[in-house]
Amino acid sequence: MQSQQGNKFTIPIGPQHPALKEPEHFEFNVDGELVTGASVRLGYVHRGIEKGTENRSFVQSMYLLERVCGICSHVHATAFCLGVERLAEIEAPPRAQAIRVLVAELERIHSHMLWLGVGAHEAGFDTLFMYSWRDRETVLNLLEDITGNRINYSTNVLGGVKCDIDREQAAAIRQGLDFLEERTTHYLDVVTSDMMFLRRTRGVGVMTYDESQRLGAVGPTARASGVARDLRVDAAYAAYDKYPVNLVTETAGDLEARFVVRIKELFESFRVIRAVLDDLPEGDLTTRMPRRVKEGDTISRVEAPRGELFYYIKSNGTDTAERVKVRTPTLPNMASVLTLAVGHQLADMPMILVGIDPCFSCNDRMVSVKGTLDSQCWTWEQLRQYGIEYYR
Amino acid sequence: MSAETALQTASELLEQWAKEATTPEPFRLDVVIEPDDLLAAVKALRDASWGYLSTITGVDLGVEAGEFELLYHFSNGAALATLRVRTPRDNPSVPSVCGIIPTATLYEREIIEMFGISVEGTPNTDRLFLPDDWPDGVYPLRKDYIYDDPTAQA
Amino acid sequence: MNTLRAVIALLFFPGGLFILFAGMAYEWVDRKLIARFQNRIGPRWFQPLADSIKLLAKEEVIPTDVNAILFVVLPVIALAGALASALYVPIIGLEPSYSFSGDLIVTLYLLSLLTLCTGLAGANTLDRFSLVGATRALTQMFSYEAPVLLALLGPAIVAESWKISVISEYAKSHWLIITQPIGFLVAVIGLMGKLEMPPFDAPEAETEIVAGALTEYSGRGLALFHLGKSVELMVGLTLVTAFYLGGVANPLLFFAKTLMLLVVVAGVQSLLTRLRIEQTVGLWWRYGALLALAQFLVMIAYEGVA
Amino acid sequence: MTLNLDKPWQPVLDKIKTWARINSPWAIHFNSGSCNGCDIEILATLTPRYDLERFGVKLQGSPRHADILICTGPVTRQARDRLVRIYEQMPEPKFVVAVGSCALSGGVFQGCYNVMGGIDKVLPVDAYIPGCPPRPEAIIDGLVKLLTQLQEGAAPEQNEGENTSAAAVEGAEIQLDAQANGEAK
Repeated sequence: MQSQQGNKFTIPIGPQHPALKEPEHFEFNVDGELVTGASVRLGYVHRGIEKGTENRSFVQSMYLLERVCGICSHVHATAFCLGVERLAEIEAPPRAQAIRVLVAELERIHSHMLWLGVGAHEAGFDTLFMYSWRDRETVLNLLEDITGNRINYSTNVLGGVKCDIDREQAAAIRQGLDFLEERTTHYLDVVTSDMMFLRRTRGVGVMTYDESQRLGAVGPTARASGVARDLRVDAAYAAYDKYPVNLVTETAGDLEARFVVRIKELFESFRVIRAVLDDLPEGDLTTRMPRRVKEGDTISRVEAPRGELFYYIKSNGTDTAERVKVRTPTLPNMASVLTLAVGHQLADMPMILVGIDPCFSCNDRMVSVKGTLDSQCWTWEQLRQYGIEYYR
Repeated sequence: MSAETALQTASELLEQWAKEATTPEPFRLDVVIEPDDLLAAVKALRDASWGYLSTITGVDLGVEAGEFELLYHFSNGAALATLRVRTPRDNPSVPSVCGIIPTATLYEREIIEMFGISVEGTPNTDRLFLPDDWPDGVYPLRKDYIYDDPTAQA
Repeated sequence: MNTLRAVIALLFFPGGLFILFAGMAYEWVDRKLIARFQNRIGPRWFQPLADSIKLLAKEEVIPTDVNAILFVVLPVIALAGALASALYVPIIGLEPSYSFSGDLIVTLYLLSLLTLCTGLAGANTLDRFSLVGATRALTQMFSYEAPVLLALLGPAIVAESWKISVISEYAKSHWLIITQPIGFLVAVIGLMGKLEMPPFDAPEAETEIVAGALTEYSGRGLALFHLGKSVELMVGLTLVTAFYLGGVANPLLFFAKTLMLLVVVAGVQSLLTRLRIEQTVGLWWRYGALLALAQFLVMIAYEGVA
Repeated sequence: MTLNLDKPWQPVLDKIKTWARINSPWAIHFNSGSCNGCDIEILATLTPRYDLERFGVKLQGSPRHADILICTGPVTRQARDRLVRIYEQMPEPKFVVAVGSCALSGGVFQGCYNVMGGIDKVLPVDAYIPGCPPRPEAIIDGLVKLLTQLQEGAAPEQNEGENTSAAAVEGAEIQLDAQANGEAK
């Protein structure tokens, strides 16, 4: 993590900036077009959700935690449900677990396609952005068909799920997947063979295996560097032991590898969803959930589209959680961005930033960081002064 | 390395500092240690390349208990090792693990801001995750922090 | 009588208002085509007009700490330069309003004014994004100016005149796209670079530096720059068509030819990823300039023989 | 910048101005603490299925170019200043659209310590689009409703807008101080 100080020219990205649809503040020190240092100020989306869970019942917290992040709302709810269910010593019925997997994989497809579009947009390739978002509407349609909402679907309830899948819906999903599979093959072709696009991705933002290990990267970002780390494989939760996932890794560690890993994961998702549909267990959707949850603590980890999502839940025997800790995948990946930024062109910054698929609303539920270790921190006074100068 | 052997290795690595070791759930190992032993324990895990630091959780055990508990979660595949460290409420302090695991700075800063626990030797202690106009000495995740909602309807 | 004709030519047709509206029409076609290529419906036909009027009617914020006179005057110069250049080119295939020997060079320099003004405007505003945008705009200007000049000089040499009307008259009987394909290619790509269209839009790359040099401009200034760019698009297309695609012809045919060219330009815009600024510059000096120069030398050698 | 013309021209000019404004609303998007759900739906309105460009809406990066400020999410303390600053940077006439339940009232985040409440606690809002998140169709509908309002002359030029926002901010600050004092035990 090296970064230099004393640079004269700083390019701020955020909190309002077209590259990031979310308000975070990055600062890049540049020497001409070359980035010589990077730092980040988070906290613009910090809402205090962890404290919020302490005065809400478990059921209410579900809805709060689902809105930690709009893109991966299902995995947050799944992680919380699985944890609380374990504490309450109940288990959701097999059909519910299978549907959780199904929705989680649909969500992964939606998230990865969204990311593909945003990544292309950052590179200035708007046509790919438009195409991938057009095709993403297919997944949103399916999700809406199953759950009733395009985003924030609230599929999970404590003790099971609330939406069933009937034969028509299953047929619709299969049809949608066939279409998407064809499109995804095309996108894989585009990101690996479009020369202009490769000029912006190949060899850019390389994170080696060792660096990735050292910085504790998770999810597709780590897998693009060859780190075989996927909770769906390592510690199968919900029904992933029944519908196994194959690990997708690449070794290059550059932006191209991150594109490829995510697109290849789409194929895995298609396969898993088909497996779930082929072999959907019969039975109830929910089990009875006690209002009070036994005292104790648990750790619940699930693989969000962006990487390992970590929940620590502590119950004190009432209907309210004593402590809920959420560690989202963007946070460990953030360190990699700030390290990778140094030495690259300013033009690559949005790409590298987006390369980890950052989700700041996830990130900020609780924490904000100042990235590079030895870079100086700004006091509020400095920041304010800077802001005044900047916006004058 | 299967999860069982991983946990076996971890418990052997941490044995000399463990005041108490439990397995609250399958694939989990909780080891209670003294704050002074924290660095040595973390280093042992690090040197053995045992997993990676998932996060650090702070828990306020309540005013009566008079203690905070910090949980250092290490993940290794399905196996989870947790180092539990307790520190008194009136003068909360733990050593920083940033010298061993640089990325821990993010988690440590969260602890500092949210609980007011001083982390000795952490490279950066500036306020960074709470808003800039947040009052000093107010730690939102402490149990005695009561929030008056300004927008609540009467 | 002559004075009246001159005034009309300047203010209404083919200069002035007509150019503005025609420029907006071309801009609309460009945006619509890109939208269609991207599977969208795209803007309505009056969109550029509505944008311009709205911007003209909007409040203009002049930041403190900038040279206010420059801030206000630069967009005017930019638009004036673009409009003036239109007087020397055969708009929709008609004879240029004004013409003198050597007007090709003058036109090219008038066309550069827009970029120059953009750069200066960015440097004037003291905003970080504007400064980077200005640097990039000027860097890009220096890289594409030479190849474009060479590409347009090719026709001038074979026509043995530096007068646009003579060249386009010559081009009527010689389709130069066949004899000078490289020159045509360089001219079209250079035009895109000049207008900062994707993939050469690094100077205003939205995802990096917001809106580049024009970040701080609002209202009237922004409108004038936008109009200037539309006019330049039209003038550029006209020049390339007149030089390479069969010269002056009847207005309808000429219009169709420029539209064809615009389809190609829009296709390239929607097909390619934005180049980094150093890639843009590299592309120009490594390939564009050299190719144009090679063509140029061949041309001279050929002329010498003939 | 208004043209100083004789009276008879004024109504015509006004009509043209209004027409242009309705047909060319350039928007800027700011997330003041949203969960992202609304943000991606706003982005989705630009994509082929919805294509906001056919109404002339362009998403702009610079506040200086924008007419409409589209806000999502509850206002967090940290984002509040930025929100106001962006609003103040926008040239007149300007409009604010609050998208999503959180932007309307704070939504599920009501009662969280870092959340100030809805956008209207900070800025004068011209149109509210409810939903969690609102569908892209709803967002388009909301924008179009705002524009229709403009046509009917219901939404006048907001020259008093800045005062309102400043007052709101001041109010919020007082609230904050009171809160801070209350909390610091």
